Amino acid sequence: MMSIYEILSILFCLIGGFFFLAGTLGLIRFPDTYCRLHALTKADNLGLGFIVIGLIFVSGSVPEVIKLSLIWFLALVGSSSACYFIGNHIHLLSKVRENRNGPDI
Amino acid sequence: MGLIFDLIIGLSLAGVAWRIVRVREHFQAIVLFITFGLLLSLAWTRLKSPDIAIAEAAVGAGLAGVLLMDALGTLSSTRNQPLPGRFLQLFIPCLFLAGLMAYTILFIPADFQGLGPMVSEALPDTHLEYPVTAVLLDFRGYDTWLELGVLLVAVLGVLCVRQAGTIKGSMLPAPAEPVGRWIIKLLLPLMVLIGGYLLWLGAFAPGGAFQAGVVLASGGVMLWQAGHPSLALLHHVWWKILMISGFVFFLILASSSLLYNQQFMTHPEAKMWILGVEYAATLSIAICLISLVLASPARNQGDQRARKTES
Amino acid sequence: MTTLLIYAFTSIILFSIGLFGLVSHPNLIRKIVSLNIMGGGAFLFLISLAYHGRSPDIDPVPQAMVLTGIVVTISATAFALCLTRRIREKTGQCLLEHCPDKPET
Amino acid sequence: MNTFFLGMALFLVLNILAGLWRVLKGPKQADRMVAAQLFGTTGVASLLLLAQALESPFIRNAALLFALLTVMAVLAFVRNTSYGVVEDNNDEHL
Repeated sequence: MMSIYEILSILFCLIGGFFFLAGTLGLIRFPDTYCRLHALTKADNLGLGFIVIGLIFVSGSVPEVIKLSLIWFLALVGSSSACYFIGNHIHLLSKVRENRNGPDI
Repeated sequence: MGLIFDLIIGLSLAGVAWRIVRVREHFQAIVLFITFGLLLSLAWTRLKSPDIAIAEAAVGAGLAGVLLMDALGTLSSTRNQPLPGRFLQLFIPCLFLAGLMAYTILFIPADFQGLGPMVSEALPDTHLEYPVTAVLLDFRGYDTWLELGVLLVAVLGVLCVRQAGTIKGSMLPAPAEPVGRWIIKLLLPLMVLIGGYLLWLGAFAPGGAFQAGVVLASGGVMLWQAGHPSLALLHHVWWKILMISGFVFFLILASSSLLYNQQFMTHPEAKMWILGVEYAATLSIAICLISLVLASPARNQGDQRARKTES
Repeated sequence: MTTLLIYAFTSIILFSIGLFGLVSHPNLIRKIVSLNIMGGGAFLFLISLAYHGRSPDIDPVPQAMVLTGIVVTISATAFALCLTRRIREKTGQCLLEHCPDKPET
Repeated sequence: MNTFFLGMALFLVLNILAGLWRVLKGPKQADRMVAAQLFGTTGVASLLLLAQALESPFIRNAALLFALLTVMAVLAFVRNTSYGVVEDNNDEHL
């Protein structure tokens, strides 16, 4: 017989898995880089968040809960800033290309 | 379920490695190599070695990616060359070697014990609770000592190649970016904290000087990446002292045992000394790795070009 | 036992693939990456043998060796990349001198 | 219960393998970098699930390091652009 915490944990993990699946589909199916960036950061961080919540239900001790939340927080910071950096990179690259093509034409 | 997991990890490791070797674009190979590190650390967890998973995570996610990306960035104008045509000539000997090695695995005796029992027998003498740390810093102290020596030799080699007296010459401020600065402010204290945590953990659990050193080095590299000037504030004499501190401290400890008419590299007050060595080793691993990553002589050109595009 | 065999065979395959890449690819950066794959294969081999023992605890000696090995590998990689930069500065390309696939410059 | 967590980890690994298609396909370098970042987060989740499934809490430290350090490769990738050094080799595919 499973306890209520275990059932909740399974439920949240499944939701998290669904968001990861959505992120992967977005990465594969979206048409251009900006869209893919979208799919990555949103679906992905929600997925990790739900899995962390699911694991918190079975983790047992307060330090572990703090560590799990810290991991989620770090992943949020990392993903969002990486998203900014990559977006900025694409933008800069297109500007460089315009400058290069401008005088030639 | 476990076996399916192992099979899929094994197959994907082999597939990714094959793709890394055969793909034409260098950039794709490097991204695949980062993924390879991730899959490898999943494999370490399945093999019950959290120590190595942690080290692999720190090296594979952080430093290796940075090193290869930087190298590719400064060398990127090389065209992607076509692959050579001598496929079979090279492939068949490699296949033969693989067959030979597989043959040896099948003949490991079934009652093979390994060195585990011996280590757990001798563990109480070191007053350490965690066998891997005990092996690293006590039983196989030579290895760790020489490994610090290898790091030093690598830094010396870089200095020779660059024909420079100090690493610090190449430390240019990177382009100042608001998000870059923000992420430094947020992540750097956490890196120092987590590095310290891993070091403290090493006495009784997976963690220790290597992982902590790599994490601290990642922090230093990140400072440099985000264009923070604070690395240059450390005087280069201190830089050198920190670099050799692990090696020298180990040597002093090892030869001090000669004074007591004991064997080389044995020590009476094991635990205190071992922890001291561990802390010094962490610092020098961190500083040496930072120096190795920062040593990029071609950076000047790129910087000038960037200034031109900005103005 | 079976886990051991799976990872041991994977490690052998990785080592061979790395060796193949090392000898077949003319570009030095790719040679360095291949060398790293070879190293990964060797580490996986050591650890899968450490997992082999009868006792429930895993053998700590190969673990310590692999930890040392990882740090040595990363420093060797950094040094090799530095040498590659130097070669590129001197010759204008990331190839070894005797490579038969050297393009005309 | 542990089998469930292991199964979830396996599912996430399969996600990574599916995402490898984007790395192979490109077309831009930035796309590959996005995929690498996604793998980082998926790997963190999968390590956390493995830590629960194998009952070895220290694996969480590996997940912590991945979460902390994955952004560094992106920073290194982007730095080269801001120096104006990187060129997209695959322009013709766009």
